[in-house]
Amino acid sequence: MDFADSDVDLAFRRTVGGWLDEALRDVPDQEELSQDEREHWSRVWQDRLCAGGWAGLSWPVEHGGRGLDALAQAVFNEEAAVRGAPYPLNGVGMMLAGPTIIAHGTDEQQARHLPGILHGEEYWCQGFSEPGSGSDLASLRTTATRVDGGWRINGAKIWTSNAHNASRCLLLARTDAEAPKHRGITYFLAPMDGFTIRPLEMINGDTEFNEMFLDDVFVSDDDVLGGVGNGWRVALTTLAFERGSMALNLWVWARQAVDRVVDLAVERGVADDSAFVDAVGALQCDAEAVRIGSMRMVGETRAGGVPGPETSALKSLWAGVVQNANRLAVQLDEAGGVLLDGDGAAARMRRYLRARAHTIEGGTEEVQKSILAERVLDLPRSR
Amino acid sequence: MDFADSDVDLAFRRTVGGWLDEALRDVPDQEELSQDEREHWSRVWQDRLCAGGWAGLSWPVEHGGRGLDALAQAVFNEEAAVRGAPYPLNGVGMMLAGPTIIAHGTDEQQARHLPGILHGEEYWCQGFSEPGSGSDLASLRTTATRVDGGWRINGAKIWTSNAHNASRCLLLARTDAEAPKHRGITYFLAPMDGFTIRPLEMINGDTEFNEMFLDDVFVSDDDVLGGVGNGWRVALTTLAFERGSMALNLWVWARQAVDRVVDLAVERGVADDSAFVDAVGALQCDAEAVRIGSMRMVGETRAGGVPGPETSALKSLWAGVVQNANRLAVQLDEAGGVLLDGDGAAARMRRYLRARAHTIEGGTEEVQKSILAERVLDLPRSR
Amino acid sequence: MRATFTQEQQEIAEAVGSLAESGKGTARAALSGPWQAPAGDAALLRDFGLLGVPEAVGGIGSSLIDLLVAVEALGEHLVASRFPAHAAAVQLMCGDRARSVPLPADVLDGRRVLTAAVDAPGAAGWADRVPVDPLVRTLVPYATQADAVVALGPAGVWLADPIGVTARESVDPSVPLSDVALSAAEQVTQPGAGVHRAALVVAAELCGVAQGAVELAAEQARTRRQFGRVIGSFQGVAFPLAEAATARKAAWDLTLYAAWAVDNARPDAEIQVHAAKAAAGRAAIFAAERCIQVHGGMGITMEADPHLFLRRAFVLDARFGRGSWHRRRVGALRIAARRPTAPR
Amino acid sequence: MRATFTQEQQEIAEAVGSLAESGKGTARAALSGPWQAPAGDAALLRDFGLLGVPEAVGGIGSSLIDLLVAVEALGEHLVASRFPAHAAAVQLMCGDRARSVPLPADVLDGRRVLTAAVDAPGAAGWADRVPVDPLVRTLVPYATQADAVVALGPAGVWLADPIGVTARESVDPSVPLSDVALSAAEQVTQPGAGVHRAALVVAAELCGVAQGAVELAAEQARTRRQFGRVIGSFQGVAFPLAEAATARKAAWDLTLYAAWAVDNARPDAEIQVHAAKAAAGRAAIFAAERCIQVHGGMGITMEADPHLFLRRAFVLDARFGRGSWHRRRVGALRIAARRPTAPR
Repeated sequence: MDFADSDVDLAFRRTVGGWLDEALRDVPDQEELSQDEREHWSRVWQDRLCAGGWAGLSWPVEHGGRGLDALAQAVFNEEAAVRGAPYPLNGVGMMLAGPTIIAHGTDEQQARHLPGILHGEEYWCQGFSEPGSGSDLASLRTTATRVDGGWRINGAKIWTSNAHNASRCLLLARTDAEAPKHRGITYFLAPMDGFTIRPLEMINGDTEFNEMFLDDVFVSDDDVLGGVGNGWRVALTTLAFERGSMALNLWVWARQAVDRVVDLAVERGVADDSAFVDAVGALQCDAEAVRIGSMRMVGETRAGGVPGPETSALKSLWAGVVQNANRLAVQLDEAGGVLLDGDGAAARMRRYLRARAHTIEGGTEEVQKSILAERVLDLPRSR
Repeated sequence: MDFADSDVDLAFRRTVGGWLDEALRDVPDQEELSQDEREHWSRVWQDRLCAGGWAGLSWPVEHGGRGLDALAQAVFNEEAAVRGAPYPLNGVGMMLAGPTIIAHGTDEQQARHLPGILHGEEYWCQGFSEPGSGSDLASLRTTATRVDGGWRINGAKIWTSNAHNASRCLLLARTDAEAPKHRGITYFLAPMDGFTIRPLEMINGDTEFNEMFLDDVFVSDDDVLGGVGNGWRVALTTLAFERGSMALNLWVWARQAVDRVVDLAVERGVADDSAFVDAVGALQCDAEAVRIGSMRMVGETRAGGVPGPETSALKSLWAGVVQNANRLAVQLDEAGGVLLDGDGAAARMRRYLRARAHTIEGGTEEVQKSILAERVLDLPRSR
Repeated sequence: MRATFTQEQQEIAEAVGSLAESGKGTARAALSGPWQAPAGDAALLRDFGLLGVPEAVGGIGSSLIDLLVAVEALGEHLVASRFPAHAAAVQLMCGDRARSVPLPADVLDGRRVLTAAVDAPGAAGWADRVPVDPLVRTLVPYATQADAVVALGPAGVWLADPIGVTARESVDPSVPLSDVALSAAEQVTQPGAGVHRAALVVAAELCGVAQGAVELAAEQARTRRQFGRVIGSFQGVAFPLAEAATARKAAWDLTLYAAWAVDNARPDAEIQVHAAKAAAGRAAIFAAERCIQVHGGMGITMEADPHLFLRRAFVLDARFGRGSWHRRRVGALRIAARRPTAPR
Repeated sequence: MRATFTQEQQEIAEAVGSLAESGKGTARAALSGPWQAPAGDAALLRDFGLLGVPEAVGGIGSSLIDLLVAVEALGEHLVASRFPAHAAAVQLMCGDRARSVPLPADVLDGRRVLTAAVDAPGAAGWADRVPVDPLVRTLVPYATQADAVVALGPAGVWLADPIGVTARESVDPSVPLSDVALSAAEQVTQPGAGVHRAALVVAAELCGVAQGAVELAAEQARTRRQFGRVIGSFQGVAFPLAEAATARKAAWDLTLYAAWAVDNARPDAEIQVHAAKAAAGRAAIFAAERCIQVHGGMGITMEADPHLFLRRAFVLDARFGRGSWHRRRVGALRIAARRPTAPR
């Protein structure tokens, strides 16, 4: 077991790091910005990635990519996160839509969409979750009804990032109401004309997600990806790309959360309180466990394995560190964190409130524990 | 709402306290004794209670008791616990068997058993739990088969305190295998001839409990209490008396656990560590909540109510305080608590290990939370 | 022992509960507009002003618990009334047992609305923690909607007209918070148990917030279905709610007992007040966090109500000394009491 | 990055696992009689003595992780072998990178069995915490079953014959503990990373104990029925076990990484070692407590095995500095690293 980068990896990291340092030179700390400003920088950042040739990092060369392995994208994202880079506005296009279309699309579909993604001209969003489906993604109820030359789609989607910037949607809909719930689903590369989009305000005031309402939206047969009724399997591919691309980000966010509360305590002169020192010790252990666990997961993947249920342990540890560190930071505030016009207080409260979602999004804490119970401990299904 | 004792209550407390102070004068601190020594003092203490006329405190006068209300026993036990009195060796007789026989017994049964309990001549134990039944008490499998003039009983019981000192057992057995599980049970006042008793060593080395094996044990019809098939209802009476008599003990044990860890920290000179101060603050809050909650429960009972599901919250808080305080005490020990020949170390480890049982005995932590979920929060049954 | 609610206390809870129902929704309304008095605001100030006021200062023998029962009901429904802040201010003035002058009539009948100015910037609000200078108090609720403030300083308590009020941005806009600047008091009265009495008003509101959050979470758990079952039937959902209910009950019991202890000048009153404030803040924040979790994705949106409980919980936990400070004080007092040199 | 176990490491785990299976039960046997060497004791000392020993001191290029993999497997089965104590002592001697004299051959081939004497009465065992006087060490495992001790003092490490051994009563009788008195060292070597290397041997055994406790608990949860269902199908039972498994994985990952960091003289090696020891102790104690809980009434009896894991967990958590001390050290180092004056 060796945690050191190979020479090749190290060279790649250096290349990436060098480019990032240069490209980020004029980009402000995203944590201090308003949501509009952050969105602005996300767009700028997306353009720079495309211009720099980083958009198709792990795509095969024949599709215009750099032909690196799947891990390269994770490393790039890690190095970007370490530097506090903006989130690219077409992350869904680059890291989910592109790879999924490469894996399951027809030549025609690939020709139609891949160049637009590479050149930052076609923005995507992901229409999987629904208001009623929650943790049980496959219970989705958006319907696609056969019509001449395509499908008429009705339903509602939720938790869609960037819907208002996207022109295309990775859309799951039920094409066969009679089939078992995982079988009757089809995956569409839907144009978003006719989608009604409503921003969803989060408890921290941000609107990073949207609701989307589909009333008789037409999608042509050409936009079925991977075959009618095969949508669940295609969706699993997308979800795997999603997890893969973020594989090395969780630990960065965990470390940043711990560092921020430590810095605040140092600044406030309360960092020597032994109860605080104990708390930092516990947070630091878990944050490092996320980092090391992520390296092991990547190592397994590279050795030809697939990420196992242990990734649920990392998700769970990560959510705990970030939630606890952010709560601690709010409570270190002079006025208990409740006066938002205090120095940095609004950002701390925003992060604390945002972190409440970490045990909900991307598989709830309850789902993670169920996965660990069933697949690591071999306990019977409890849901 | 008034938490002060009434004048009558206060007078009773003073009477009890005065007698206890006197009667305990030569009794050593039980925490420092071996199990044999503790059992010796339990026997001595039982004799003193009987001689002092405290055995039938809440029994009606016509049965030789003092005719006080059910609470009086709880107050007596509270005052005894505060002073660290031994546990009376025939607590089951005085506080469970007597009241249950008074509630459900025939004149003949009352005449046969009550005097012996009052005079400390007939010791009882409680044969409810079984090796397989666990939290699901009514799933008991000990069988009583009809034979001439009585019943032949076969099965095994577990968690029986004082079985080796008792001559009679409050015994539940299944008399009708066809009936629904709560209906086919009968309650016996069983003589213990023919019981095989095996002490059960606990993880702290004590043997406060026993297993009992019953092979073709004969119990006569005269020893059926409350009617054949009515055993579950009678057992609920016994369990209510058990809870009632201990109603004011939990908080005492919680406070003692907190005080002990505080005293140890003061002695060791580590009580000013802020992490320790925080921990004591949290423990103290919960320990006081148990005390106050117990007073409110008693208040409700006196006002004619029945203790509600909130008692599960008290049980849960109590177990948490005692477990956490005892763990903290062990870990304050110079050598991490693992060298048992250190000053007081063996007693601390014994208490820590004993406390692990607090989330298991008397209704597991999981059962308490289920009760709260179902009966306080009105959530559907989850087991 | 008559550790049960009196008939009168049950009636207070009911009456205030009804008013609270009508005032519900003000916490949400304040997210998108300025604070507006909820329906029951005037009635509360007018009709319940004598609750918890000792006879010596113009009361009619109502116990502190009477007042807390009313405040708890308001907290449960997140009513954005000035009444709890006013009541806390009144209690702050009630603490001096030597005081024999009744409180002003217009204060007691709610025509003159008060608020308490206790927390000093950088220090939890408590008499022995408030610095002599500067005369600035923070976290003062409804300062611009009140007629005067009752201030706490190291030397005592005084009724003041602030010489400056700076509105701050509160995480719960339905509890507008301000910094107020005071001129030096000309005359102060002994704080006595005033700060204890007032802190318990805040603790009681926190207990109500915890209760409301637990109820909302339970309602969601009873109705929302996932994987073909109501989610409340999963112990993974139900057990944390049972823990929240337990924490809330502990906090409420501590608060009620502390009020009794203060009213009866029991020697343990001080530590009980700290315990109540600490436990109530913890219970309310924990319950609100769990309420969000049970609501899943919707729980992290402005549209759903759980975050309203969280905002209120944070504001109240911060006032009159933060919960974490009170908890440490509980520990310190308990340890001090067990030191061999101290009388036991 | 090749953050996966090598073929060799997998083979070590397998081989030691087999030996461990045959040595199982010794933890229980010691409850009722004196410690006896388990079946694999001699084979372990003889055949695995070169694991983790750097080439400079007589090794064959085996990494510290190789050794930890072996020790973890022993912990999982609670094997009461002297091997982990011997290996920790050897590692204590391996720390000085300047050292070029190989360790004695009879030590490396297990003919001469060592144990480490590190913890001083009243102080967690760590070079900068060990007082100069008196020359007494505590919590020394297998002192009477070993041929010599490797001692750690403020000035360095030395191989010693104790001038006095006082057997203590261990909460886990299968790990006999003693106090040993030492004469002043005539010659010491620099401790270097020795104490780091040795502490990780203890951390690895703790990770094994955590793993064994989780496995035993899961087995019980898979088979025991209550209310007509296997109890593992209740989330109230399953979720805490998932937490225990998570804590154990975190501890093991930290331990493996710390070993790599020490072997490669990485700048973060120190904090990683503290993190590993802290997390491993916490995981083992937590897992053993949960294992008891899942076993219900039987879990609190001597007859069932869960308490054996708890005993071992406590002994190992106490050695080489208690877990709570290591956790605080992690916090202090992290805070120090973020102070503006410190290089980041």
